[in-house]
Parts: sequence; C-alpha cells; structure tokens
Amino acid sequence: MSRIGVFICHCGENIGATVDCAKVAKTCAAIPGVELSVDYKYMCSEPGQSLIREAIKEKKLDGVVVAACSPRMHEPTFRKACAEMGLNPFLCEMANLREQCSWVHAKGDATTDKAVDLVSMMVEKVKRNKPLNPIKVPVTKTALVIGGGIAGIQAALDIANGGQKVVLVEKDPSIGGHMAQLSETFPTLDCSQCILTPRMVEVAQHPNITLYTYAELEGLDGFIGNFTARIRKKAKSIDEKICTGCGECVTACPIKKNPSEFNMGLGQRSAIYVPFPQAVPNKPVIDRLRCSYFKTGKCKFCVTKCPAQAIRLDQQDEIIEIPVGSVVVTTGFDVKGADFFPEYGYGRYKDVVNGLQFERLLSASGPTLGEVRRPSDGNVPKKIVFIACAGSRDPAKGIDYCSKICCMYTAKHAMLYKHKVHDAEAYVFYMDIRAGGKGYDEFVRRAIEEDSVNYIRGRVSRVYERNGKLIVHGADTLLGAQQVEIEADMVVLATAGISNPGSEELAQKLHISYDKYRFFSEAHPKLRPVETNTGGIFLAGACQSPKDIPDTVSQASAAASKVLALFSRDELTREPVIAVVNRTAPPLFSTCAGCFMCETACPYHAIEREEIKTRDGKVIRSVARVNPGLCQGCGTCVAFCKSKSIDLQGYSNEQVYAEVLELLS
Amino acid sequence: MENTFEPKIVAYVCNWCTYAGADLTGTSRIKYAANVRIVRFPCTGRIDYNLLLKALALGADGIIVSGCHPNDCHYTSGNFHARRRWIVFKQMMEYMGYDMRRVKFSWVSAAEGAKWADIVNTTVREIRELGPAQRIQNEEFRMMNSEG
Amino acid sequence: MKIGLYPGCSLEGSAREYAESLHAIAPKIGLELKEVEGWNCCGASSAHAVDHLLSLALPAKILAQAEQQNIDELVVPCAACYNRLASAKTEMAAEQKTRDEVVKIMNMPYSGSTTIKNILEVLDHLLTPETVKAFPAFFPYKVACYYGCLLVRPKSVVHAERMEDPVQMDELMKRIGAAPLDWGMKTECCGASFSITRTDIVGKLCGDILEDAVVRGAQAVIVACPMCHSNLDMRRAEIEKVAGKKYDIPVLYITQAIGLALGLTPKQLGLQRHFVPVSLQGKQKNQQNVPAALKAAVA
Amino acid sequence: MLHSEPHEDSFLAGTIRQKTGVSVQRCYQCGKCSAGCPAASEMDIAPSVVLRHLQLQSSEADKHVLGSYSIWLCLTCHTCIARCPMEVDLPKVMDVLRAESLKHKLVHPKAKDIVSFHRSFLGTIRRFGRLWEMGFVADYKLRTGHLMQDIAVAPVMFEKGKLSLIPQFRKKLVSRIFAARGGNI
Repeated sequence: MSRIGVFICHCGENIGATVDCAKVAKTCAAIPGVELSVDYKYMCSEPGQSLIREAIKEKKLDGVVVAACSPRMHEPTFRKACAEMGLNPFLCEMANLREQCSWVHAKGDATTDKAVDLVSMMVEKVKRNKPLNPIKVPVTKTALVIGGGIAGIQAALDIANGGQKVVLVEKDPSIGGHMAQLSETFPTLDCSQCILTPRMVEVAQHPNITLYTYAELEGLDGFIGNFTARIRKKAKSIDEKICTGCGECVTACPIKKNPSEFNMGLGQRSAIYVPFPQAVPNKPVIDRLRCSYFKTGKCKFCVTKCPAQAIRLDQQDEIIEIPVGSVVVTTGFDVKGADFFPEYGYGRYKDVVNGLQFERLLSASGPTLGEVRRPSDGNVPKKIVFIACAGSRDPAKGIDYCSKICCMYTAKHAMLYKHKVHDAEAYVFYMDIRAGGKGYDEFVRRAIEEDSVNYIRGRVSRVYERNGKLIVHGADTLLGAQQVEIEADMVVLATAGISNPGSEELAQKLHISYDKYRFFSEAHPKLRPVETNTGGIFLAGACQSPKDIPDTVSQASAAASKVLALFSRDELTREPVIAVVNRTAPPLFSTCAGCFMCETACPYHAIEREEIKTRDGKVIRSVARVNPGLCQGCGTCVAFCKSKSIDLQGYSNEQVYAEVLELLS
Repeated sequence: MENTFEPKIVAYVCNWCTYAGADLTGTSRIKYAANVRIVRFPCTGRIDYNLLLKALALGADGIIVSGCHPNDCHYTSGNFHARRRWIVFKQMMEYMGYDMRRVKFSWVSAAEGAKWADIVNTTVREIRELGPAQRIQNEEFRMMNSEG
Repeated sequence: MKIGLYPGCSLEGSAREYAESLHAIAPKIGLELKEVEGWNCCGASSAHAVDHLLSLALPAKILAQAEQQNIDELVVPCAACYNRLASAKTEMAAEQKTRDEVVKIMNMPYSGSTTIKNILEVLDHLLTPETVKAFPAFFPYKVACYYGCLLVRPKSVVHAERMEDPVQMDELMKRIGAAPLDWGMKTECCGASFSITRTDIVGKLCGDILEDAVVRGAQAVIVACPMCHSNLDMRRAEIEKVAGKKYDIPVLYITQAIGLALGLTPKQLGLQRHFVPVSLQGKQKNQQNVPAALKAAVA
Repeated sequence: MLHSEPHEDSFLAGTIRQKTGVSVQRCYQCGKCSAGCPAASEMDIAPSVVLRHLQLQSSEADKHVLGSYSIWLCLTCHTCIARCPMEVDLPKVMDVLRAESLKHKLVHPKAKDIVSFHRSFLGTIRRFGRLWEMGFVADYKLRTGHLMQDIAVAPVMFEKGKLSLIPQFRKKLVSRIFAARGGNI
C-alpha cells in the first residue's frame, strides 16, 4: 500500500476563488493509498515547500502530488523539494488546477469535480511511478570542426585555447575559405589576408589542433559525447612529412593552363599546385583530373624535379576513424555565377563578373596584382556598373531570401574601385540598402558622399554587349522609374549567396535538418541559434545562412563555448524520460519479437539491434535496444511496438492507462 | 426541452504544443466547458490507439487528440506518425460502424490558446447533440486491440 | 511531313511573300501543308487589348475547326497568330471555367488536342544537316536573326529555351551556309501594332534594331513575323526619318532565305514585293563560313 | 492619395485579382519592368508606377491609371513579365486596365487613335471575318481623320500586290463570337 501525499494549492485567489480546495483535499484524502491530503495558500512559497518536506519526513511518503499551477511552471521546484528529503524526484507529479481548471472554468461544482478528477488521476499515476535516475553518458573530449574557413578557424582556435582537442577537416588543399579570397573587409577596409593569415598559421601550429586538409567527412555515427567520425583523406600525391614546400614541382609542371579556383577562374594554376601563396599547409597537391600523368601515364616532371623525392603518385585515399564528443559544422557558402542570369548575358560576356571574382581583381594577391583590369582585354575599366540583388530576393529565379552581405560588399567594391581608378565612374543599382550593423550605414554613406559613388534605386532589366561596351538598361524608381542607359566597361553582379553544393548529403550524414535552400537549420531561430536538433552538433557561419565576417566569427565563438561547456564535465546527465526495451529471464530474454518497427519509427536512430548469444557465442535471436544517449523520449516507438515490449519511462503504459481508468471509472 | 447531458471528454495531448497551448488558454483567461480532462504525453507519436479504444470502452463520450502542427513537432516527426496512425484508425473504426464524430484529431500550437478553447467547446456541443456514447463491448475491443 | 496550316490574315495581304515563299519551299523540303478551311482572324494585337474573352474565342474557334478537320498538328507561320493561338490554348487548358465560357461563346466542341507549332520548330525538324546537303545553292551571308517578342515570350505560353538569347533561327541559318551574328537586338520589340498609330515609336525601335545589325556588319535581317517585317521593311521611311540616316539592309523572311539556298528565283519567293530591294548577290562575304558540303553543292 | 479606403474589392486591385488572379501587392517596386519597357519613354507614368498607383487602393489613384496614356502604349511585348522577379503579370493587368478604361469612358485623349485602331481592326474582322487591310486602314482614317497618313505607302503596297481592293465576305465565321463579346467595339 503506497503512502502518497496530496498538496492542494490555492495560489492565493487564482485557484481558491474558483475551486473549493478544501473539498478537493477532503475528497482526495479518501483515495486508497493517500496518506495525507492538505490544502495551503501558496505551495510554491518557502513555508509551502517546507510543509511538503516535513510531510515526507514525518509520514514517510513514497509519492507526492502537488495540485497547483502547470507542471511547466513549478514541476522542477517541487521535485527539487522532494529530492532534498531523499524522495526520488520522479515520484512527484503535479495536477494542473490553475491554467487548465480554475482559470478556464467558472466557479462551481463542475469545476471542483474536475479538480478532484485531475488530482486523483495523478494519484493513480504516482502510485505506479518508478524512481528514476538521471542518465550519465561519458564524453570524448575532442571536437570535430568541419570546414576550414574563418568560422572553422575561429571555432577550432577557441576550443583549442580552451584546453580541449580539436580535429579540423578542410576539403580544399588549404584552410582560409572565402575570407582568404577577399581584398579588404567592410566597414574598416583592413586587408582580409592580413587579419586572416596569422590565424591560419596559429591553427597549423596549435598543439591541440590536428589539421586534415584535402579531406572530407565520410560518415558520422554515435551520439552526443560519443561520436565516431570517418574521414577520407584524399590522396595529395605527396608525402607531407618530407615535402619542404620549395615549389620546384610547381615550376616544373607543364600543365599550367588550369582555371584557378582561388582566383575564381580569372587566373591559372598548374596541375600540381598550392592554391595561393599564404596557403596553410604550404605544400602542393596534385589535381589528378588535370595531371597528364594520371590522364596519359606520361610526364612525371614533378617527380624528377623534387629535391626531397616527396612526390607519391601511387598514393591512395585513406579513411581514418576518430572518436569525437562534439561536432561544429562550418562548411560555409557559395555564390551564384554570372551564367545564372539570362538577362545579363548567360555569362557570355567576360566583363560581367560576380562579386567574388571582383574581389580577386581588387586583391593584391589576385591575378592582376590588385589593379582593376577587364578580364576580356586587360584594360582598366573607366566605368563600372554594380548590380545589387542579383538573384537574391528573386522568387522567379527560385531565391526568395536576402543574401545579407551584398549591400555592404557592393559599397566596398565601388569604394575600392574609385580609390584605385581615380577618374572612374561607379554606378550601383540597388533596391534597398540594408546596412544594419556597427559602422555599416556610415560606410555606405561614405561611398555615396565622399567617394561619390552613383547610387540609383532600381533594378537592371538587361545588359548586352555592343562594340566592346556593356550596355546597361536600368530605371531610376526615384524619378518615376525613368529609364537609365549606361555604357559601362564592366558589370559586377552581387550574386546571391547560396548553400554549398553537397550540403544536403552532409546534412544527411550528420542527421541534422536543413531548409528548402539547403542551408542548415538551427534548433531555435532565436534562443538556440548555433545548436542543431541533434545533440552535440553545432553550427557556425554561412552554412546556416549567408552572413558577414563579424556575425560568422561571433557564431563560431558561440559554438565553441557550447562545445567547451559540453566538455567541462566528464559525464553528461540527461532526464531519464527515455524508452526501454524490457528484459526477462532466459530462455525468453525479452518479449521483443525483433520486428524492428521501432527502428523505422525512431527519429533519432536510437534503436540498436542487440544479439542475444549463448555462452559459446551462438546468436539465439536479436532484439531491440534503446541507446540512452540518443533517445529523446518522444515515445513514438512505444506506440509502434506490437508486443508492447518497449515502454517509456515516466509515461509508461501502466501509468497512462491508470490515469484513464481512474478518470472514467 | 434543454439538453442537460454532460459528456465526459478525454483529451490526449502532447506536452510541447497543445498542453502548452491549453496553459495559454488559462493564462489568457479564456473560458471553456469543464467537461474535458487532459492526459499529458510527451508527443502525439506516443499515443497508441489502444488508448483511444480503452477510453471508448470505459465510456468516454468523446476524445480529443491534439499535438503540434505538421513540421513543428518537438521530436521532428512524432506528429506525422500520429497522423498516419490516425488515418488508419479512423477508417478501421468507421468500417466497424463506430461514429467517428466522437473522436477529434487536431493541431494546436503553444500559441493557440483561443483555438484550444474553441476546439473543446465545439466538441462538447457536438457530442451533447450526439448524446451518450455506446460503450464499445469488450469482445469488439479485444478484436480491434488485436489489430493494434 | 504533313501538317495543318493556319496562314492568318497578313499572309493573304501585306505579308503575301511570306506565304508565297513558304509554299514555294514546302515541296522541296518535304513539307505538305493542309490549310484549315474557313479560318477566321485570330484577333491579333487588338482583341486582347479590348476584351479578354474575345481574344480567346477567336483563336479557339480556329483550333476547334482544325480539330473538326482532324488536323492534330498545326503550323502557324505568323508569329503574332502563333502567340495568340498558343496563349488561348494554354489559358483554356489552365482554367476549366474559362474554357467552358469560350466553348459556349463559339458554340463549337473544343478538346485542345491540336499541337501548335511555329515556323522555326517545323523547319528545324525538316532542315537537318543531312537534308541540306542536297541543297543546290546556299545562303552565304552575314545575317542578323531577329526573333522579336512573339516567338519567345511569354515563357508560360511559348516554351522557348534561352528566352533572352534564342538560337533556333541562328542554327537554321548556319545549316544553309549563312553566318548568323551575335547581336544585341534579337528579342527587342519592333513596335508591333503601332505601325499605324504611332509610327514614330516604330521608327525609333526599328531604328535601334537596324542600327545594331548594320554596325555588326549584317547583310540581311532574317525574320519570322509579318509584323516585324512590315515594320522593318515597309516603315523604312519613318525609320530613316527618326534615325536621320539611310539603311539599305534588306529584311528577309526565313522562308525566303531558305528559298534562295534552294536555288529558287526571287520572283518565286516574292522578293519583288519588298519595299527595300533585296540585292545580296555578288557580296558573298561569307565564303569561309560555308560548310564543305555546301561548297561541294555549288561547285 | 493616402491608403484611405482599405477594402481591395472596391478598387482596381480587386478587379484585377478577380479577373486575372494577379496580386498587384506582390510588386516591390524594383522598377525592372520600367527599365526594360520599349514604350516607357513615351509613357506618362512608367509601368512600375502604374502598379504603385494600383497598390494604393484609392479611387483617385485608380482614376489616374485608367486615364493614363501608358495603358494604351503597352505593346504587350512581355519583356516585363519575362524579367519580373516577382512574376507580376503586367501585360494581363494592362489588358484589364484598357477594358476598364473603355468601360468607364476614361480613355486618355492622346490614346483616341489607338482605340480607333483597335475598333477599326475588330470592326473589319466583325464585318469580313478576316482582316481586310485596305478596308481596315480606310476605316481607321475615317475614324481618326488622318486621311493623308501613309498616302505614300498605300499605293506602293498596292502596286507590290500587298493590298487587295475587294474583300471577301466571311462574316458568318465570327458573327456568333462578336454577338457575344462585341460590346466594347
């Protein structure tokens, strides 16, 4: 016979005025198994709580029902109170007499009757509650950071400086990402590489960071604190340990006319290459799709020229497995190419470029060494038209969203162009100027007022080429949409920022969700901006949505702090509200029939197949097992289980049926 | 003459959307009929249809099942499973000749306090019209149970 | 290839040479045309401007008639008519309500089964690189292929790929030995129905078109639309008035260019009907671009 | 012209939505249509501004649009909708506006010729089933009084066999259709 204490709260007038609390207490006292049933003005108040604590001690209660406000409000409070008296907190339940009774019904018997029902339902439940203990999961204190752009670099450094181990994986031959491609950065105009490269070096040298470039994630198994990452190290065709990065091979390579990814196709690179001078690591890789040895079996110039004999043409991809406790996804973004725009020439005009290409033309390390020159004939353009919202906010082209960074970098482009070519004219066609951010609007105003960049509010209808000039047809919507025609030497499209190719596959490997534009989804748009729905996996930077460097870096640091918080303990504790598969004595072992319907139902891949073996290792049968680390406690599997072998702690069949029985009998 | 029948209505709701929504009905002091008793679950995905059959077998006059809107599920997909299960259940019950107007399935988010009150009130009104429910007899129950 | 023909009003009048050249080349390229009997005007540029249902009913009736005469494929050489017929078909397919109204108005059964083809689609099907090998002559000129609006827009009606830079006509021209230019006015508007009411606008728009063609060294403008043709050819005086300069560049229907490649006489192709004399002979700037097969053919 | 009366249906925006399904509120005034419109330079209010007036949903704004020259200068070349990021079907809107303008007798004085053109055109079709160009042009001249216009072109056309003097009568082809829809002509 259980000894349950029932405590009815008046919540001042909130419940008391509508529900006859005394009557409820009195009626409930009669329920078999109820040791004590009292009402009190404020149960959550200190005297109220000590009332409960005292009762637990004196009456040796083995269950508590507090009938007060919503459990969403005070359940933790009362469970804590019970725990203080050594009563397992999961033996305490609340009946919601305020939000779902007194506040929504009129004073009267019907309401009081309902209150009694609600309480007695909980009494019946509590009778069947089992003491539960928080689940403890060990934590592997190594973080995997995917993507070596500024977000990945920042996250990796913060975690590493926090004293934890980091594995940084980058798919390209060097870290640095898009930021390494930028010329100057708004709104301060400090040189991108000058602020980035020191950090790249720091990453390479940090004792807590293991860097794998030219590598990609193959797969991820496990759960928060206990992942296993499979990483493919693509064959660089060199032995990094002995390569000195002298560059002899690069000079020797005869296959020089390959479009340079780093220079957005505006420059060229050899088949064995270092993407850019400040690359980290500063050691070459062989692009096997371009290398003539891998195409024809002949050449080997690099092999013969290499003083260190570091070239390894027979090298194979290598797959390594690393245990990690947490993952930070920082895979960044991509931009649309100029060929995305029929009305701007389908990319047929060499002098119609996108923003990232223009960055390379402005950059001192770029193909023109920082002089603005037309890709077509190498002349210095005297008149450039910049088109904002090229593809962004354009449902007709399938991109409804604002890419956020274009307004600022377009102002920067126009400004830098004017600084470099003094007698130049710069026109910017825009729809709105979105310059929210510290010093941002001031920056745009500077472009307009001090550098006299010509801002025209309107979208460009068409760009076409006529004897070496680009004819731009626009309109000035501030002059009644009067038509504007500009004969430009160059057109720069602020093309939409889009998710990286392959982001979808990556999301599936990681079991994280993504939006219809294949940007990764945060767990909550406001309150959990760097978490994903999968515990232990965090986001930072433009892989979540297009964003500028300051936002990216703050997100990266935020994600890093989440990881450090996770790693601050040796074990994770979680609410024990999870599913369990029953176990019985041999020869049955479990009533689970092994149909694994639950496996298909579980959104968290928490169901594992456990093989029951005889002593000599012969498999008798395989049954389901719930991984307590992965299970979030939704109970979908319970509803699916035909043999009722799986049950949800805290909401077990026994408990909920008891509630229903009590209510309807 | 005025209809004085007070139906017993059981509500199976999920903790994250509808239970919170019902709390909001309270905090916004919106009144509704006192005939409903809420049983709280973590997710509609947990609500197995034996629970509905049991309630009907025990003489509930009506049932409301309510959870998060599609795509809003706290557990990403529980409510989709619930919806699929519901469709099958409804067809099965109708096939067996049960009047499914007594069982309501709805989405109520944590922000839809008014909607919750509205659902309860309409359900109570409709079921008052229908009158007391015929209890499902035990053998029928067992029969369907074996389906579940 | 046996196919129904909807000529449309212009081909009986101001664009007679378009009809003549079409019928002249048809037998030579294996095209058998069956004219829709008792066809009426499609309403062209006026009906839609005044009454929407009228602009649907007129073309719908033509299609209904085609159906009655078991024509399941219909070629519409006039780009304007093509566009009207296609739009009517699309709109009636999209909206059952509209369709019922239209059927009620014209009081004829309509199933929407007829496939509507413009001249380019048909020629593309017939003028394969193989078939042109047999051509006696070729058309070795630098040409500016002018599509105008109605062959490429709106995309919901005419499903032209590369709406901003179509290439079907250029492809056809290449096949008969011409050198189509990459120019800027392929799909700009010529002023269409303003040929009578606002000749000044037509003058300006057409001026821009001819200017660009001439600047890039075109020897002829090729069109597949009577409206474009009449504006560029018959309105030459207004064009020159606005531009303040003379343009002697001729404007040919695509069927006429093909006719010349087939060795037909200017008379057979109705070239004499043009306002701007078609004098191309003797300035064949395009020898080098002529496919070997064609060189052989003329040698 | 403030957003005084709220209810869409009582304004052109409503009529347009109901007749064509186009919502003028989708337009975010980027001006791309005006930028590409071949006739814009001649218009009294640019295409995007026409839409802006419709968005205001006030009787003054609506009246202003129906009385504008622009709606008659639209060539239905579809350049706007081909490039519109919000896919607002402006040509469809223009068709409705012209019909409404006629209905409410608000046609811009300078547009009289264009209206006459359409009337002559459709009148000829109504009478002959097909377009008899000679008769059509003659009819137009009589309506507008531009008797001398094209005095140079016509003879040449005739001489080049582009004009036929005698029409063929195929009235019956279209009589039914015009009986049903000829109201505006």
